[in-house]
Amino acid sequence: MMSFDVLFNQFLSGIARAALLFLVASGLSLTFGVLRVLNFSHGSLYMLGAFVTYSVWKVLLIPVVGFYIATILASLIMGLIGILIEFFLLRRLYARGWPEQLLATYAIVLIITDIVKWGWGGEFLSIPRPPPFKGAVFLFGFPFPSYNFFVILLGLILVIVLWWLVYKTRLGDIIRAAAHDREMVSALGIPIPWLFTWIFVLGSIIAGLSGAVTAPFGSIALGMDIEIIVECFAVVVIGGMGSLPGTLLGSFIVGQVYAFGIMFKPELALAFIFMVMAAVLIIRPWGIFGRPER
Amino acid sequence: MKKVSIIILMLFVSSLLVIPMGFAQTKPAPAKKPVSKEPVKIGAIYDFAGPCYMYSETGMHGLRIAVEEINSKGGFLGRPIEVIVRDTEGKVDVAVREVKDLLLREKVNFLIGPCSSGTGLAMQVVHTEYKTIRISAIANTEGQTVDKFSPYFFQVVPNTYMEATAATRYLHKKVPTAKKFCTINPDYEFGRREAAAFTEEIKRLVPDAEILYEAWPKFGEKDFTAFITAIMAKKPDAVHSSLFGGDLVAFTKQAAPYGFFEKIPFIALYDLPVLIALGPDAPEGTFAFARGDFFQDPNPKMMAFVDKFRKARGTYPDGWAVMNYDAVYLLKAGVDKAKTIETEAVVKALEGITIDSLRGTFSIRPLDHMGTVPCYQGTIAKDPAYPFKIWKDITRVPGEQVVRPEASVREIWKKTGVVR
Amino acid sequence: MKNRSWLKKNGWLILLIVGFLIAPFVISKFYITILCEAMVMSLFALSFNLLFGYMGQLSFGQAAFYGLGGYAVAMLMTKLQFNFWLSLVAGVGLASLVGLIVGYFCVRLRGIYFAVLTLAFGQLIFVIIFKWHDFTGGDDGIQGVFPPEYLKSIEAYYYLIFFVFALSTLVLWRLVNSPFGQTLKAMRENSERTEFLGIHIARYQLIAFVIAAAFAGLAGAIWVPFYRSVAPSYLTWIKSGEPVMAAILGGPNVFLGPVLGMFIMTFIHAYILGFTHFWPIIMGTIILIIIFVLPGGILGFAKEKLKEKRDIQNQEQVGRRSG
Amino acid sequence: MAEPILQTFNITKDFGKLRAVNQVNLDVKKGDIHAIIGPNGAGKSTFFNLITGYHKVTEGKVFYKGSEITPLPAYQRCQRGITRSFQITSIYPKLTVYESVLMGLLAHRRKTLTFFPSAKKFFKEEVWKILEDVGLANQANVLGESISHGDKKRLELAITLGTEPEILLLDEPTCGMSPEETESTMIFIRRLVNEKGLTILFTEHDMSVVFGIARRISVLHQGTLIADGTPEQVRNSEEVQRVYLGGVA
Repeated sequence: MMSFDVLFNQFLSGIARAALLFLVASGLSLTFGVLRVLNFSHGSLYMLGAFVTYSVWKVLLIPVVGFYIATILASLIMGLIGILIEFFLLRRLYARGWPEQLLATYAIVLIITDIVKWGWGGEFLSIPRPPPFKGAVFLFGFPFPSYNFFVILLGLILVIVLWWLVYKTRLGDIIRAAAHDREMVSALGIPIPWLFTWIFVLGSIIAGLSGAVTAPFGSIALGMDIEIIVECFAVVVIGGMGSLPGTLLGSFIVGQVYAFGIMFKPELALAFIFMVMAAVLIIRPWGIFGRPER
Repeated sequence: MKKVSIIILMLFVSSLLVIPMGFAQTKPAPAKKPVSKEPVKIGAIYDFAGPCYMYSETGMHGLRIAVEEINSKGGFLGRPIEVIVRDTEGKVDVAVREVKDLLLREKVNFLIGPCSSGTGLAMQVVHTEYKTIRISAIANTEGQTVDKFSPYFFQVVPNTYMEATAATRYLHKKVPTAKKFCTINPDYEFGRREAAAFTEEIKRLVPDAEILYEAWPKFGEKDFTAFITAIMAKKPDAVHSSLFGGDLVAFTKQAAPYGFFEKIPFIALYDLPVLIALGPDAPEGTFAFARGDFFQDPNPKMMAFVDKFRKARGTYPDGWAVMNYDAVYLLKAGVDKAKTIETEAVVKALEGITIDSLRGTFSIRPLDHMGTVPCYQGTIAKDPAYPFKIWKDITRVPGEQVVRPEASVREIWKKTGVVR
Repeated sequence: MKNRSWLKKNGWLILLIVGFLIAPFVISKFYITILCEAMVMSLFALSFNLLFGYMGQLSFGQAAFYGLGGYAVAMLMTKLQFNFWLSLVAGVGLASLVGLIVGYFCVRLRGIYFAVLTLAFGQLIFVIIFKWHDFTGGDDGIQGVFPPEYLKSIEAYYYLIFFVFALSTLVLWRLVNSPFGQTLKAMRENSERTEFLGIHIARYQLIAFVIAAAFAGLAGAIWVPFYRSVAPSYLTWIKSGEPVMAAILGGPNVFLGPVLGMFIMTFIHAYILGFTHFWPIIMGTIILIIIFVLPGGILGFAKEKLKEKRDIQNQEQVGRRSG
Repeated sequence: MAEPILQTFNITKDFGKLRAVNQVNLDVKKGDIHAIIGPNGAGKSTFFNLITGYHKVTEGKVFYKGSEITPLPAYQRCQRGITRSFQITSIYPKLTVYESVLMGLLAHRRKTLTFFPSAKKFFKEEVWKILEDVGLANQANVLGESISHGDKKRLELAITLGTEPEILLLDEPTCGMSPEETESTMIFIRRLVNEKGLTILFTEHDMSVVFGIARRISVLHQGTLIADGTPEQVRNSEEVQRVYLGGVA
């Protein structure tokens, strides 16, 4: 009954969702891999990034490139906030247990929620899709929104940049070493605190960027932080915490499970994601591409 | 070690006992004031969190304007109105607690609110137990008036049944040949009831109508792509939806590139905030329904309210503000008629009352306390007078035409055990 | 002699109990309501802390059991007109049963993985209840869950909650100080060492998990008839986060730490919502202040300070003797 | 000669391509003090881990008191009387010394599923006896993390004694101890064997300890057993001289 092109189209929308999830989750995975902090506030920076993008875009009102400038500015602002969070809060907590770190990031979630409520009045906002991604392209005669292509493209660029960063640079060597063995990096004479700051900033920039990219995609509203964060946990857990290919695979799985869940058993689409997440954790707690902790 | 823990616990216990007393003392002693000047308290309980935040916020503006107007003309029976606001955070347990706070501590005379159907249903049990009137101006599940009828509850927002029935008729009028339908509704109480009412009505209008696919995105969904492709794969003649707010904005933007709005007649809750947020992205020619944004009923009374609202807030009033304004005036009418604020008398007075509201006249049906408020439908269009798109081709369906027949209400009551 | 020292040692407890017993005559109905909420949430937090503070595992799905207890009571009482007391028992039973199934998978994991798996199961149970509209009422929840006539007044139900809370607290107190509690602490401190003393770690963790689920279920079961309704938001991970906050605020390593945390949170919450809806920012700030200023939580910090003080005194005494 | 309490038949352990323990056949006799020695990386700790069930064997069988225990998980082996200490001292940092020792007793005497009576009421005499035996009685109420390194080693020994083992596997019991502490530990171990009839299997780097108390010595080299016998026999073994003792003795 299901023709190929219908399934293919559903597959494509799954890919688009996966790209979006990857954008958000890659930052989460990066900070987790190195800092070992389950960062709830990642979703909040994503939401704040979207709101800031809107405001900057509104103030600039430059046609065509306005959105792109706003995106870059918002990402950098999130990076700055990341510095503040890492420097003033998290840094003082590395010596404590992870539950306290987790709670601290949750406190940031609560605070940012209210900042957004106070600053933007809780209205839902929207940015029109920027040119040249307003329309659709045709794949095998099926329309596919070109902005989704932009998101996928951006996701791919992010994959390549992160891959290059993690596997091809000295910083990457350190990141991987730190994810594996913190003492060793310390012994190599690399100042861990600064490494952590930069990783957290990078994660925050990615959060801001993904928030900015979501703005023209859907709507900007209160509550989007909570919506995204649990799904991102699912992605990161399935793929393996701290693993870049794992995050990629995790987003792909979650995106596809959701897309086809919607088509065949809509009322269980959400449940499927948590089932997959639980199954992976039971069979392989460290995730598909993750490494078991020593 | 024991000693300090004793001290801490003592402090703690004494704070438990002292704090409430402290609160009690900050309240002015009521006996000293002349009885007639003692304010009438209205408890406004809304969900200042997540997607409901905005509706609650704008609703409060409408409510406050009405209260100011009434207070400047002597209030309720010469007594000033005092509004006490509480936040449910969108959680049912907090909602119940805050309603108890309003009832037990603040001792409010009337309640208005909330936004979410879930918190509304949960608080209904409580204010009914304490015999206090509540008027809903935003939360509109039919459960409040029908399944779980309470004599202390009144509604001035078209309920899910009325709204969906009216919207279905409009959709049918516009695309009379449509036989195959899909629906997409937010997956919670409100969406389920809208979908059920749509199905019921379309089967009545088009006996061989067929529902091909029902999509249930979660409330607050950000990515509708998979739903859009799933719907389009079914090739329906028309799609009914009760998506609203940020969800509808996201859906609209994501559906547009697929040529969704050119290919498929679609109706959803395109109210003023959605149209403003969408701006140029609002799909012209797509059908819409709503509950009384200013442009849908430009009568003189409404336009006067628009002026007042714009002066105070700098924006145009949406239906949420309008309905909250009407809620306060409904209370005033009831109190004026009863000549007291005593609950049972006001309930009696409100039953069958007719008021002249911002949305024209409507009355309260004595049977289930449902206001026969109008439902509006239209087609999205540009209007040079406004910086956003509005509607053309507007129909105002009076509530009497779409409200659930009394026989049907009694039928449901038999099942749910309501005796009246 | 002996009696007096006993009184001195436990006087605060008696005072506390008397305080709770006379509360309905002293404070207003609304604050009795808040006390009820604080006690039920404290029981919920204690159940969580059995795992967190004593066993060293952070469960991020505890609200699922709390909610299941509540749902069992609500559904049995509204749909089948079940007896109130039997429904409470059934609520605890359902929570323990699901706890057994979920726990079976969770106890093999440690640390952050345990937290994330409990989160996944919690969300799964939440989604099922949320989506199973015809059976559970979906997002609507279930309203009109009334306790029997003699428990309908706030005061009567207050005494019921107080009784349940006090009894459960006593049971949990005995539990954490029993050989079983000792074993939990040993597993928290060093699970490898404990395993090599002949302890089957997974089995003990599972038992603790089920006990915690049962008490969480009891908290939910006793709570729902008081507020007359239940809804899926009782099961979300946000709700699961509340006992985490309470435990870390009050001190997870002190038995009554989570209780203190929950009382503070509940009362401040009820108080703050009276005049502003900017509650989250206040709660966020409180959390950060406690984490940074009072590491170990309020009671944990106090205990630590006292110990230091006592150590210094001891040293001084030793110094004097030797000098 | 006493019958063997513990026997291994061709036990082998591979970590990926690396063979850590290679076809080791070993008998430990009841009441013996048996040392396993060998250079770093010889597979001593892995061998211990195989016997106690910390790792699963790749191949081979382990027998305890005549019955096979190869498939049993660690906790069951312990319940049967095989208890171990770890090379890196493994104690309970936030439990007091008293509570730690109590834990061993509770575990062994199957009282850990007792839910209501206070744990303090159990086995008072036994705990104090063990504490006095190892010389930690004066620190009973101190937290495990706050005692000295040597005391921690002794505490771990005390914890394991709580399980009333029949065979005790000690992984470098005197590592990091002062000469006096080492001396008293050796005396204590000898006393355990003489008074309680315990069997001791231990690894050690300090050859003076090994030749001081061991009645039997087995030598592992690159995972393979190259010598097994009395201290005299091992000392005189040419093979051992060549690969291991050469530089030392």
